[in-house]
Amino acid sequence: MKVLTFGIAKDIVGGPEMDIPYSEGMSVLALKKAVLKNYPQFEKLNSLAIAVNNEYADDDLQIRPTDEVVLIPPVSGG
Amino acid sequence: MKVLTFGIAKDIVGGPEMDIPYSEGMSVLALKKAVLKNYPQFEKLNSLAIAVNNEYADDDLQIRPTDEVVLIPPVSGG
Amino acid sequence: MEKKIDIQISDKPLSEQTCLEFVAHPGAGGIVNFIGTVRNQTKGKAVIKLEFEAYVPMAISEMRKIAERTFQQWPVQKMAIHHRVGTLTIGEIAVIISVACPHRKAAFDACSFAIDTLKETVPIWKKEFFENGAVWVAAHP
Amino acid sequence: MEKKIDIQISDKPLSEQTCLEFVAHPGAGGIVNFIGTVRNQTKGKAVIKLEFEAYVPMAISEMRKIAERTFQQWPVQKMAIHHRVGTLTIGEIAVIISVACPHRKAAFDACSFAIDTLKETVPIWKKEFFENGAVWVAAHP
Repeated sequence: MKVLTFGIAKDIVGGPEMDIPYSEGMSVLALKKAVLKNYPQFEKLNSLAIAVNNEYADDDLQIRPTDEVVLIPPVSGG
Repeated sequence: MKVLTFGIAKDIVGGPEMDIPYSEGMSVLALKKAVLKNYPQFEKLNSLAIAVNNEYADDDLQIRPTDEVVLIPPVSGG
Repeated sequence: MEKKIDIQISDKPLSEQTCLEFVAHPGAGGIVNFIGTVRNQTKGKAVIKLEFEAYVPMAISEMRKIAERTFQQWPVQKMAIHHRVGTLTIGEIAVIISVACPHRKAAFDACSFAIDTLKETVPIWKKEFFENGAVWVAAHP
Repeated sequence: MEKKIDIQISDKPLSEQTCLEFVAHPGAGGIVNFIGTVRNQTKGKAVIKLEFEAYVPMAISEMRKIAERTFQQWPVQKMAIHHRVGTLTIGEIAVIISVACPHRKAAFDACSFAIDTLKETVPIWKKEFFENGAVWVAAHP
Protein backbone atom coordinates (compact mmCIF):
# COMPACT_ATOMS: atom_id res chain seq x y z
CA MET A 1 0.00 0.00 0.00
CA LYS A 2 1.23 3.46 -0.95
CA VAL A 3 1.28 5.98 1.94
CA LEU A 4 1.94 9.64 1.06
CA THR A 5 4.30 11.71 3.19
CA PHE A 6 4.68 15.44 3.82
CA GLY A 7 6.90 17.69 5.91
CA ILE A 8 9.25 15.86 8.26
CA ALA A 9 7.64 12.54 7.31
CA LYS A 10 8.98 12.99 3.80
CA ASP A 11 12.47 13.62 5.21
CA ILE A 12 12.30 10.55 7.47
CA VAL A 13 11.08 8.30 4.69
CA GLY A 14 13.42 9.85 2.14
CA GLY A 15 10.72 10.57 -0.43
CA PRO A 16 7.10 11.62 -1.00
CA GLU A 17 5.68 8.17 -0.30
CA MET A 18 6.37 4.86 1.42
CA ASP A 19 5.22 1.32 0.77
CA ILE A 20 3.58 -0.67 3.55
CA PRO A 21 2.36 -4.25 3.10
CA TYR A 22 -1.45 -4.14 2.94
CA SER A 23 -3.77 -6.81 4.32
CA GLU A 24 -7.53 -6.94 3.83
CA GLY A 25 -9.38 -4.96 6.55
CA MET A 26 -6.17 -3.45 7.91
CA SER A 27 -6.90 -0.78 10.55
CA VAL A 28 -5.36 2.66 10.85
CA LEU A 29 -3.76 1.51 14.11
CA ALA A 30 -2.15 -1.46 12.35
CA LEU A 31 -0.84 0.90 9.69
CA LYS A 32 0.67 3.21 12.34
CA LYS A 33 2.41 0.21 13.96
CA ALA A 34 3.81 -0.87 10.61
CA VAL A 35 5.09 2.65 9.93
CA LEU A 36 6.76 2.85 13.35
CA LYS A 37 8.34 -0.58 12.88
CA ASN A 38 9.84 0.42 9.53
CA TYR A 39 10.83 3.96 10.61
CA PRO A 40 11.43 4.20 14.38
CA GLN A 41 12.24 7.93 14.03
CA PHE A 42 8.49 8.58 13.93
CA GLU A 43 8.42 7.69 17.66
CA LYS A 44 10.26 10.94 18.37
CA LEU A 45 7.62 13.18 16.80
CA ASN A 46 5.07 15.08 18.87
CA SER A 47 2.28 13.24 17.12
CA LEU A 48 1.51 11.10 14.12
CA ALA A 49 -1.91 11.07 12.53
CA ILE A 50 -3.23 9.25 9.50
CA ALA A 51 -5.54 10.81 6.96
CA VAL A 52 -7.73 8.59 4.83
CA ASN A 53 -9.38 10.23 1.82
CA ASN A 54 -8.62 13.75 3.11
CA GLU A 55 -10.02 13.19 6.59
CA TYR A 56 -8.30 12.51 9.91
CA ALA A 57 -8.90 8.80 10.55
CA ASP A 58 -9.64 7.08 13.86
CA ASP A 59 -7.40 4.17 14.86
CA ASP A 60 -10.13 1.59 14.27
CA LEU A 61 -11.04 2.70 10.74
CA GLN A 62 -10.48 -0.09 8.23
CA ILE A 63 -8.47 0.91 5.22
CA ARG A 64 -9.69 -0.11 1.78
CA PRO A 65 -7.24 -0.79 -1.06
CA THR A 66 -8.48 2.22 -3.04
CA ASP A 67 -8.20 4.73 -0.18
CA GLU A 68 -5.76 7.64 -0.34
CA VAL A 69 -3.68 7.26 2.81
CA VAL A 70 -1.39 10.00 4.13
CA LEU A 71 0.93 10.33 7.11
CA ILE A 72 0.25 13.57 8.99
CA PRO A 73 3.17 14.58 11.24
CA PRO A 74 2.61 17.57 13.61
CA VAL A 75 1.16 20.41 11.57
CA SER A 76 2.63 23.94 11.72
CA GLY A 77 0.72 26.15 9.33
CA GLY A 78 -0.24 29.75 9.94
CA MET B 1 -16.06 83.14 26.66
CA LYS B 2 -16.25 81.24 23.40
CA VAL B 3 -17.11 77.52 23.76
CA LEU B 4 -16.78 75.35 20.66
CA THR B 5 -19.45 72.78 19.83
CA PHE B 6 -19.49 69.55 17.81
CA GLY B 7 -21.99 66.87 16.92
CA ILE B 8 -25.34 67.20 18.63
CA ALA B 9 -24.02 70.10 20.70
CA LYS B 10 -23.71 72.11 17.51
CA ASP B 11 -27.33 71.29 16.62
CA ILE B 12 -28.59 72.25 20.10
CA VAL B 13 -26.69 75.51 20.13
CA GLY B 14 -27.49 76.23 16.49
CA GLY B 15 -23.90 76.84 15.44
CA PRO B 16 -20.25 75.84 15.91
CA GLU B 17 -19.79 77.88 19.11
CA MET B 18 -21.65 79.48 21.99
CA ASP B 19 -20.88 82.43 24.20
CA ILE B 20 -20.88 82.02 27.98
CA PRO B 21 -20.14 84.88 30.40
CA TYR B 22 -16.62 84.34 31.79
CA SER B 23 -15.52 85.21 35.31
CA GLU B 24 -11.96 85.05 36.61
CA GLY B 25 -11.15 81.57 38.01
CA MET B 26 -14.34 80.01 36.65
CA SER B 27 -14.37 76.24 37.08
CA VAL B 28 -15.35 73.62 34.54
CA LEU B 29 -18.30 72.74 36.77
CA ALA B 30 -19.47 76.34 36.74
CA LEU B 31 -19.19 76.38 32.97
CA LYS B 32 -21.27 73.19 32.71
CA LYS B 33 -23.97 74.76 34.91
CA ALA B 34 -24.02 77.87 32.75
CA VAL B 35 -24.34 75.75 29.60
CA LEU B 36 -27.21 73.73 31.08
CA LYS B 37 -28.96 76.91 32.21
CA ASN B 38 -28.79 78.42 28.72
CA TYR B 39 -29.56 75.17 26.87
CA PRO B 40 -31.63 72.77 29.00
CA GLN B 41 -31.64 70.22 26.15
CA PHE B 42 -28.12 69.19 27.22
CA GLU B 43 -29.72 67.60 30.31
CA LYS B 44 -31.17 64.93 28.04
CA LEU B 45 -27.82 63.75 26.69
CA ASN B 46 -26.10 60.62 27.97
CA SER B 47 -23.14 62.71 29.09
CA LEU B 48 -21.56 66.11 28.70
CA ALA B 49 -17.84 66.61 29.08
CA ILE B 50 -15.69 69.68 28.70
CA ALA B 51 -12.32 69.69 26.98
CA VAL B 52 -9.82 72.39 27.82
CA ASN B 53 -6.85 72.72 25.48
CA ASN B 54 -7.52 69.32 23.86
CA GLU B 55 -7.79 67.40 27.13
CA TYR B 56 -10.81 66.15 29.06
CA ALA B 57 -11.09 68.54 32.03
CA ASP B 58 -12.07 67.71 35.61
CA ASP B 59 -14.92 69.67 37.15
CA ASP B 60 -12.62 71.62 39.47
CA LEU B 61 -10.19 72.81 36.78
CA GLN B 62 -10.09 76.61 36.61
CA ILE B 63 -10.51 77.97 33.11
CA ARG B 64 -8.14 80.70 31.94
CA PRO B 65 -9.27 83.33 29.43
CA THR B 66 -6.85 82.03 26.77
CA ASP B 67 -7.93 78.38 27.03
CA GLU B 68 -9.60 76.60 24.14
CA VAL B 69 -12.83 75.26 25.61
CA VAL B 70 -14.99 72.67 23.86
CA LEU B 71 -18.27 70.93 24.70
CA ILE B 72 -17.93 67.17 24.24
CA PRO B 73 -21.31 65.44 23.92
CA PRO B 74 -21.37 61.59 23.92
CA VAL B 75 -18.76 60.42 21.39
CA SER B 76 -19.61 57.82 18.74
CA GLY B 77 -16.55 57.31 16.58
CA GLY B 78 -15.35 54.01 15.16
CA MET C 1 14.12 56.88 15.54
CA GLU C 2 11.77 54.76 13.52
CA LYS C 3 8.17 55.85 13.88
CA LYS C 4 6.13 53.26 15.72
CA ILE C 5 2.72 54.94 15.77
CA ASP C 6 0.77 56.33 12.84
CA ILE C 7 -2.37 58.33 13.64
CA GLN C 8 -4.48 59.83 10.88
CA ILE C 9 -7.83 61.51 10.48
CA SER C 10 -8.83 61.89 6.85
CA ASP C 11 -11.76 62.90 4.71
CA LYS C 12 -10.48 60.58 1.95
CA PRO C 13 -11.17 56.81 1.76
CA LEU C 14 -8.98 54.86 4.17
CA SER C 15 -6.55 52.21 2.93
CA GLU C 16 -5.98 49.00 4.83
CA GLN C 17 -2.94 48.40 2.63
CA THR C 18 -1.39 51.65 3.88
CA CYS C 19 -1.91 50.60 7.49
CA LEU C 20 -0.51 47.14 6.83
CA GLU C 21 2.58 48.56 5.13
CA PHE C 22 3.13 50.92 8.04
CA VAL C 23 2.93 48.24 10.74
CA ALA C 24 5.00 45.70 8.81
CA HIS C 25 7.93 44.72 11.01
CA PRO C 26 10.57 42.01 10.55
CA GLY C 27 9.99 40.81 14.11
CA ALA C 28 6.21 40.68 13.75
CA GLY C 29 4.51 37.31 13.71
CA GLY C 30 0.92 38.44 14.03
CA ILE C 31 -0.84 41.49 12.68
CA VAL C 32 -4.47 42.11 13.59
CA ASN C 33 -6.50 44.69 11.70
CA PHE C 34 -9.85 45.93 12.77
CA ILE C 35 -11.87 47.55 9.99
CA GLY C 36 -15.07 49.30 10.96
CA THR C 37 -17.45 49.65 8.03
CA VAL C 38 -20.73 51.46 7.60
CA ARG C 39 -23.64 49.09 8.14
CA ASN C 40 -26.80 49.25 6.08
CA GLN C 41 -29.08 49.26 9.14
CA THR C 42 -29.30 50.11 12.83
CA LYS C 43 -31.87 48.27 14.92
CA GLY C 44 -33.72 47.33 11.77
CA LYS C 45 -33.89 50.85 10.34
CA ALA C 46 -32.23 51.26 6.94
CA VAL C 47 -29.24 53.59 7.04
CA ILE C 48 -28.66 55.68 3.93
CA LYS C 49 -25.39 57.36 4.85
CA LEU C 50 -23.29 58.47 7.79
CA GLU C 51 -21.51 61.65 8.68
CA PHE C 52 -18.50 61.70 10.97
CA GLU C 53 -17.41 64.91 12.57
CA ALA C 54 -14.22 65.20 14.63
CA TYR C 55 -12.69 67.72 16.97
CA VAL C 56 -9.52 67.01 15.10
CA PRO C 57 -6.61 68.14 17.32
CA MET C 58 -8.07 66.46 20.40
CA ALA C 59 -9.12 63.37 18.46
CA ILE C 60 -5.54 62.97 17.20
CA SER C 61 -4.26 63.44 20.74
CA GLU C 62 -6.70 60.89 22.20
CA MET C 63 -5.93 58.36 19.47
CA ARG C 64 -2.22 58.78 20.23
CA LYS C 65 -2.90 58.21 23.94
CA ILE C 66 -4.70 54.97 23.08
CA ALA C 67 -1.73 53.81 21.03
CA GLU C 68 0.68 54.71 23.83
CA ARG C 69 -1.40 52.84 26.41
CA THR C 70 -1.52 49.86 24.07
CA PHE C 71 2.27 49.87 23.77
CA GLN C 72 2.53 49.95 27.57
CA GLN C 73 0.19 46.99 28.08
CA TRP C 74 1.23 44.62 25.29
CA PRO C 75 4.45 43.88 23.38
CA VAL C 76 3.30 45.91 20.39
CA GLN C 77 5.87 46.66 17.70
CA LYS C 78 3.91 49.03 15.49
CA MET C 79 0.43 50.41 15.39
CA ALA C 80 -1.72 52.51 13.06
CA ILE C 81 -5.07 54.15 13.80
CA HIS C 82 -6.82 55.85 10.88
CA HIS C 83 -10.26 57.40 11.19
CA ARG C 84 -12.40 58.78 8.41
CA VAL C 85 -14.48 61.96 8.65
CA GLY C 86 -17.11 63.47 6.36
CA THR C 87 -19.89 61.67 4.51
CA LEU C 88 -19.68 57.88 4.14
CA THR C 89 -21.98 55.50 2.31
CA ILE C 90 -22.80 51.86 3.13
CA GLY C 91 -19.75 49.59 3.16
CA GLU C 92 -17.19 52.38 3.35
CA ILE C 93 -14.45 52.13 5.95
CA ALA C 94 -14.89 54.39 8.99
CA VAL C 95 -11.86 53.27 10.99
CA ILE C 96 -8.84 50.99 10.69
CA ILE C 97 -6.71 49.85 13.60
CA SER C 98 -3.63 47.76 12.78
CA VAL C 99 -1.45 46.21 15.45
CA ALA C 100 1.76 44.23 14.91
CA CYS C 101 3.13 42.01 17.68
CA PRO C 102 5.61 39.13 17.88
CA HIS C 103 2.71 36.75 18.67
CA ARG C 104 -0.92 36.76 17.71
CA LYS C 105 -2.67 36.64 21.11
CA ALA C 106 -1.26 40.04 22.11
CA ALA C 107 -2.17 41.48 18.71
CA PHE C 108 -5.82 40.41 19.10
CA ASP C 109 -6.05 41.74 22.66
CA ALA C 110 -4.31 45.02 21.85
CA CYS C 111 -6.41 45.70 18.76
CA SER C 112 -9.64 44.89 20.60
CA PHE C 113 -8.64 47.19 23.48
CA ALA C 114 -7.81 49.98 21.06
CA ILE C 115 -11.15 49.97 19.23
CA ASP C 116 -13.11 49.65 22.49
CA THR C 117 -11.25 52.63 23.95
CA LEU C 118 -11.52 54.67 20.76
CA LYS C 119 -15.30 54.37 20.92
CA GLU C 120 -15.27 55.63 24.51
CA THR C 121 -12.81 58.49 24.46
CA VAL C 122 -12.06 59.92 21.02
CA PRO C 123 -14.07 63.08 20.22
CA ILE C 124 -15.62 61.94 16.97
CA TRP C 125 -19.34 61.99 16.37
CA LYS C 126 -21.42 59.88 14.03
CA LYS C 127 -24.73 60.99 12.53
CA GLU C 128 -26.87 58.30 10.95
CA PHE C 129 -29.22 59.31 8.15
CA PHE C 130 -32.41 57.31 7.63
CA GLU C 131 -35.23 57.65 5.09
CA ASN C 132 -36.99 60.13 7.32
CA GLY C 133 -34.57 61.87 9.63
CA ALA C 134 -31.17 61.59 11.21
CA VAL C 135 -29.73 61.00 14.68
CA TRP C 136 -26.44 61.58 16.43
CA VAL C 137 -25.49 58.08 17.59
CA ALA C 138 -25.29 57.46 21.36
CA ALA C 139 -26.28 61.02 22.20
CA HIS C 140 -29.48 60.10 24.04
CA PRO C 141 -30.35 57.20 26.35
CA MET D 1 -26.47 31.81 -3.72
CA GLU D 2 -23.84 34.32 -2.78
CA LYS D 3 -20.58 32.69 -1.74
CA LYS D 4 -19.91 33.25 1.94
CA ILE D 5 -16.61 31.40 2.35
CA ASP D 6 -13.45 31.83 0.31
CA ILE D 7 -10.67 29.30 0.91
CA GLN D 8 -7.40 29.53 -0.98
CA ILE D 9 -3.97 27.95 -0.91
CA SER D 10 -1.52 29.74 -3.17
CA ASP D 11 2.16 29.82 -4.03
CA LYS D 12 1.80 33.51 -4.97
CA PRO D 13 1.92 36.43 -2.50
CA LEU D 14 -1.34 36.80 -0.59
CA SER D 15 -3.40 39.97 -0.78
CA GLU D 16 -5.18 41.38 2.22
CA GLN D 17 -7.08 43.65 -0.14
CA THR D 18 -8.49 40.62 -1.94
CA CYS D 19 -9.69 39.14 1.35
CA LEU D 20 -11.20 42.42 2.45
CA GLU D 21 -13.05 42.84 -0.85
CA PHE D 22 -14.39 39.31 -0.56
CA VAL D 23 -15.73 39.70 2.98
CA ALA D 24 -17.17 43.18 2.40
CA HIS D 25 -20.86 43.02 3.26
CA PRO D 26 -23.43 45.81 3.53
CA GLY D 27 -24.57 44.45 6.91
CA ALA D 28 -21.05 44.20 8.32
CA GLY D 29 -20.02 46.57 11.07
CA GLY D 30 -16.77 44.95 12.06
CA ILE D 31 -14.17 43.14 10.00
CA VAL D 32 -11.21 41.57 11.73
CA ASN D 33 -8.23 40.42 9.71
CA PHE D 34 -5.44 38.28 11.05
CA ILE D 35 -2.25 38.45 9.01
CA GLY D 36 0.50 36.01 9.92
CA THR D 37 3.89 37.18 8.70
CA VAL D 38 7.31 35.52 8.65
CA ARG D 39 9.33 36.58 11.69
CA ASN D 40 13.06 37.23 11.49
CA GLN D 41 13.84 35.00 14.47
CA THR D 42 12.65 32.04 16.52
CA LYS D 43 13.83 31.77 20.13
CA GLY D 44 16.66 34.18 19.33
CA LYS D 45 17.92 32.30 16.26
CA ALA D 46 17.91 34.32 13.04
CA VAL D 47 15.51 32.92 10.45
CA ILE D 48 16.59 33.29 6.81
CA LYS D 49 13.52 31.94 5.07
CA LEU D 50 10.58 29.59 5.50
CA GLU D 51 9.09 26.87 3.41
CA PHE D 52 5.45 25.87 3.67
CA GLU D 53 4.27 22.56 2.32
CA ALA D 54 0.61 21.57 2.22
CA TYR D 55 -1.37 18.42 1.61
CA VAL D 56 -3.56 20.61 -0.52
CA PRO D 57 -6.91 18.82 -0.93
CA MET D 58 -7.13 18.00 2.77
CA ALA D 59 -5.84 21.42 3.82
CA ILE D 60 -8.59 23.06 1.76
CA SER D 61 -11.14 20.70 3.30
CA GLU D 62 -9.94 21.40 6.87
CA MET D 63 -9.89 25.17 6.27
CA ARG D 64 -13.46 24.94 5.01
CA LYS D 65 -14.46 22.99 8.14
CA ILE D 66 -12.98 25.75 10.29
CA ALA D 67 -14.97 28.36 8.40
CA GLU D 68 -18.16 26.31 8.74
CA ARG D 69 -17.62 25.85 12.49
CA THR D 70 -17.00 29.58 12.78
CA PHE D 71 -20.27 30.33 11.01
CA GLN D 72 -22.06 27.97 13.43
CA GLN D 73 -20.62 29.59 16.54
CA TRP D 74 -20.75 33.30 15.69
CA PRO D 75 -22.99 35.54 13.54
CA VAL D 76 -20.40 35.63 10.76
CA GLN D 77 -21.48 37.10 7.44
CA LYS D 78 -18.46 36.32 5.30
CA MET D 79 -15.08 34.78 5.82
CA ALA D 80 -11.88 34.27 3.84
CA ILE D 81 -8.93 32.03 4.71
CA HIS D 82 -5.91 32.24 2.42
CA HIS D 83 -2.71 30.32 3.09
CA ARG D 84 0.57 30.63 1.24
CA VAL D 85 2.82 27.71 0.31
CA GLY D 86 6.35 27.55 -1.08
CA THR D 87 9.35 29.65 -0.07
CA LEU D 88 8.74 32.84 1.94
CA THR D 89 11.20 35.45 3.12
CA ILE D 90 11.05 37.64 6.24
CA GLY D 91 7.97 39.85 6.43
CA GLU D 92 6.01 37.97 3.78
CA ILE D 93 2.43 36.98 4.54
CA ALA D 94 1.90 33.30 5.37
CA VAL D 95 -1.80 33.42 6.17
CA ILE D 96 -4.74 35.81 6.12
CA ILE D 97 -8.02 35.23 7.89
CA SER D 98 -10.76 37.81 7.36
CA VAL D 99 -14.06 37.72 9.20
CA ALA D 100 -17.01 40.07 8.74
CA CYS D 101 -19.73 40.29 11.41
CA PRO D 102 -22.47 42.77 12.29
CA HIS D 103 -20.55 43.68 15.48
CA ARG D 104 -16.89 43.69 16.34
CA LYS D 105 -16.73 41.44 19.40
CA ALA D 106 -17.90 38.42 17.42
CA ALA D 107 -15.47 39.24 14.62
CA PHE D 108 -12.52 39.29 17.04
CA ASP D 109 -13.57 36.03 18.71
CA ALA D 110 -14.31 34.25 15.44
CA CYS D 111 -11.04 35.32 13.79
CA SER D 112 -9.02 34.32 16.85
CA PHE D 113 -10.76 30.92 16.97
CA ALA D 114 -10.10 30.36 13.28
CA ILE D 115 -6.35 31.00 13.41
CA ASP D 116 -5.96 28.95 16.62
CA THR D 117 -7.79 26.03 15.01
CA LEU D 118 -5.95 26.36 11.71
CA LYS D 119 -2.66 25.93 13.55
CA GLU D 120 -3.96 22.74 15.18
CA THR D 121 -5.73 20.94 12.38
CA VAL D 122 -4.78 22.06 8.88
CA PRO D 123 -2.18 19.80 7.21
CA ILE D 124 0.39 22.44 6.36
CA TRP D 125 4.00 22.20 7.46
CA LYS D 126 6.53 24.95 8.04
CA LYS D 127 10.27 24.50 7.73
CA GLU D 128 12.45 27.24 9.20
CA PHE D 129 15.87 27.83 7.66
CA PHE D 130 18.66 29.19 9.88
CA GLU D 131 22.31 30.04 9.09
CA ASN D 132 23.30 26.46 9.78
CA GLY D 133 20.44 24.09 9.30
CA ALA D 134 16.69 23.87 9.13
CA VAL D 135 13.88 22.42 11.23
CA TRP D 136 10.29 21.39 10.69
CA VAL D 137 8.43 23.53 13.21
CA ALA D 138 6.61 21.72 16.06
CA ALA D 139 7.67 18.28 14.84
CA HIS D 140 9.65 17.36 17.95
CA PRO D 141 9.03 18.07 21.65
